[in-house]
Amino acid sequence: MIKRHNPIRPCTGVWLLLVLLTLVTYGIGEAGLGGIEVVFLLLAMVLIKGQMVADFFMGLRRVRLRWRILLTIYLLLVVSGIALAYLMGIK
Amino acid sequence: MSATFTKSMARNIFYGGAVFFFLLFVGLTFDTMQVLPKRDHRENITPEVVRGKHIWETRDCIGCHTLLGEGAYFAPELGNVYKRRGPEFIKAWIKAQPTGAPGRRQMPQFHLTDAQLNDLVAFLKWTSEINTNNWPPNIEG
Amino acid sequence: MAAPAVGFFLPATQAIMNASTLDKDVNSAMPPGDFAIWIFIYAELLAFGIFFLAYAFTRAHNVELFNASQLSLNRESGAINTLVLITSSYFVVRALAAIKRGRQVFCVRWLAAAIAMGGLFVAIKLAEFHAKFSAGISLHTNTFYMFYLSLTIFHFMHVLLGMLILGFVLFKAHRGHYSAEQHAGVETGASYWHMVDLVWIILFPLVYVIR
Amino acid sequence: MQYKSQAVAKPYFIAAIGLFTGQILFGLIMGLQYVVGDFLFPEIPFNVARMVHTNLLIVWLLFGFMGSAYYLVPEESETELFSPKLAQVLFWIFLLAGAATVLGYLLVPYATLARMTGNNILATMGREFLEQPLPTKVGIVIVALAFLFNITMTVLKGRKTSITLVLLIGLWGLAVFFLFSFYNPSNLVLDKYFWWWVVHLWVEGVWELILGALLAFVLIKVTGVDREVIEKWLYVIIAMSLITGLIGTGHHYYWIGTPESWLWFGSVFSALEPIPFFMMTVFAFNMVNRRRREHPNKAATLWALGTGVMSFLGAGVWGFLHTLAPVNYYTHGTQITAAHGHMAFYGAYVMVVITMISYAMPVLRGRAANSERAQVLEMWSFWIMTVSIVFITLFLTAAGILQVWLQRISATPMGFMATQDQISLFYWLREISGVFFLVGLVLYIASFFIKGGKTVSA
Repeated sequence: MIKRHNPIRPCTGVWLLLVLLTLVTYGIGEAGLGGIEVVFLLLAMVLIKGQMVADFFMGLRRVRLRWRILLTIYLLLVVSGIALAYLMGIK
Repeated sequence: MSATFTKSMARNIFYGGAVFFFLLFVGLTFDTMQVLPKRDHRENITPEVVRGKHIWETRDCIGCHTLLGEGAYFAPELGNVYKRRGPEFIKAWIKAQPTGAPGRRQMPQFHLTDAQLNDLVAFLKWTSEINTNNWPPNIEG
Repeated sequence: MAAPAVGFFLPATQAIMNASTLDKDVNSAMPPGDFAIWIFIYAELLAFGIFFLAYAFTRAHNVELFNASQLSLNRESGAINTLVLITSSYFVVRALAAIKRGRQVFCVRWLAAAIAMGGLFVAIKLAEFHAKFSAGISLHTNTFYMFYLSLTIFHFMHVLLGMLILGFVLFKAHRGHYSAEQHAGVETGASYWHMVDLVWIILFPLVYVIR
Repeated sequence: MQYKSQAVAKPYFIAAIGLFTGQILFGLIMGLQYVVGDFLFPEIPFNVARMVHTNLLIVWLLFGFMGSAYYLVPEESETELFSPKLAQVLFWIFLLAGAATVLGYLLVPYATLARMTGNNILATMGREFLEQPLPTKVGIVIVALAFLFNITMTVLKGRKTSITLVLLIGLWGLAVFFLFSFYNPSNLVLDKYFWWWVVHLWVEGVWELILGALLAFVLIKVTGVDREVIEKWLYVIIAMSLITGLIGTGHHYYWIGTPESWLWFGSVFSALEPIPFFMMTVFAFNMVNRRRREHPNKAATLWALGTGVMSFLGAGVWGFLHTLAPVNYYTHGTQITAAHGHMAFYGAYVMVVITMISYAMPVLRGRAANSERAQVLEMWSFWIMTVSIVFITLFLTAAGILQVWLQRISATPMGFMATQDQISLFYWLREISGVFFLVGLVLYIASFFIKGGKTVSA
């Protein structure tokens, strides 16, 4: 294996990213923000966080594509379903 | 990289999953038992209603009718028959059976006394007042 | 909020991008751990997914009710619990990394830390439930609380099950059943725990934040 | 036959097929009563015919399960049955009790039967599928416990395999959940709530374990695929069955007075119930495709594959059709339910018992497989019965859709009987399909008596 030079382990980086995104999510909640743009941002963060957990924590980035993509499809379906439902609720 | 799929893990998941979901089911049952009194109005279960249910059972009414949608699908739904027909019609109808109309479905004659008919009606009345989440969709059952 | 974000974000992204090119033992493998757990994981995710969508679409028909009831939720405890679970997941990753390098003692310690975080989650969650139940809120208060309580209790039970599994893995690690070569059991438990984390990552914004 | 004591299974299988025939005959009577209302009235009213039809089904499936267990367990445990004598005695007790019960239904008015059999001491009768008099119910428990004792002791003294373990859990669960049939509170809602603990936790719970174990056993025998592989999938499939099916009970708790939250629990989890059945189909085909030997008993293989497909269609697809609460609101208690019930019972439980009989009976009669002519006839009977049940299901579904439309959705809803008149054509078509089913069954029975051709020795 190539000798690593990055300052932090990849999993630590992911962890920091997840913490950050969670704080942003919380901040949005505290600010009482709503509306399409905010919800889409929140859902985008869910997508990123979910994929990070799948790839780096669950270790799916190193497995056959079909098992990895299954979770990606799952996240996409759930998130887009939630988005669709949100849009329906606006009317 | 371990690409395993072992029988013992499958077995553990079977045991774990079964116990987990059975406990969940028991928990939900417990919760249901807490709120049922508000929905079944058990304070209205009089001795007449109790006797009426016994008559309902010992005549095997469920063998042709449905009650709250469960039973046989040969004869009308009776969960809401009290609201659909009223007490007098029900009693008169039971007394008049069988119709003997050729080729039509027949209901047996059960030789119920007036007191028994009243009990049965009391049971059907209590049943019609259960909170069934608005089922059936209309009065026809 | 933006300034510290960049400070975190850059090294983190860099690390991630480097990482994906680092590992060369790639792309032909099955998911880590016993595949049986993965069938279970996919099935559980499916159940949660359907429940999430049911929530979202029911909300669409009762926006006012959901928005009003959501205000009564304790967002702090939800957010803290998210951090707790993420961190716990991270500890499990470290435990797995430790055993892969043959460091059994570290593996045990990281696992213990992960379980402790799970315990913290449970404690916070119990406090949250206690507050709700003492306020007279139950599954039958309204549709929002039905979903809120079902989803969180269902997830809560998964946390307990996950802790049980991790505890079992810890026990075996402590007994020296795992090594740098042989650690499928750790991977199996870890995968399940990450699933529990993943579900909460969707649940928190959906139920506590989105409005 | 590897173990002498396996022979006790034979009378069980014969009784099962005999009672199956009775079930179908009464089914035809009921089917005709749907369109010629006064047929056989007042001699055999519809409710009596229905009791006989459904109770015979339960009893013959139990005969089938017990026979299968007596055949399977010694072979899996690699030891003789703990007590073949007990098995023989239980056979006669169960058969006589079953026959007496059916005669009771047919000869005595139900209210009189209830009085005669002590229903006033402990009222348990008059609930769908649990119509049996108290002595019969007690008898079922005693026979079941004695049977379980026999089987469990056999397993304990011999080799323990995953298949016997799963079978035992299923059979013990069957006995335990039957105990809820003795609980009959005067509160109808409670009564119904725990009635489902017998009915649902049987057919969508523990019976699926029995189904899985029997199917796995036959697949090991006819395909020669590694036991490890088959048992592994067995565990995964039954795990899925219970994970989805336990909370899935909720799909019966929509409209019987239970709280609204069940609309959600029931819908979400029962929507997943097709998964284990789908896995079972894939599993059966996979194993047969990966077979390591060409077993001479082609008919048994066909039944095994049929079980996979038909249980998925009947229990999985037809169950899913009306399991979601918003759909079930309109379809609950209509012919749609009847359609699902017929195909699910045939596809899952009837077929798995016949699979077992088809595999074991030739062995019990001293050959690995029947002659080719007999097998060809058996396979004809497979197709005729299966296609007939598909048509019965389709016609009942059509009847159900029309019924829902006229009686429940239409702006001017029709009454129940007026609706029934409108859909009588479908009932006629169902009855004709039923006659074809009987023809299939007769051919099936005939296949046991076909001699000649070359037989493969055991």
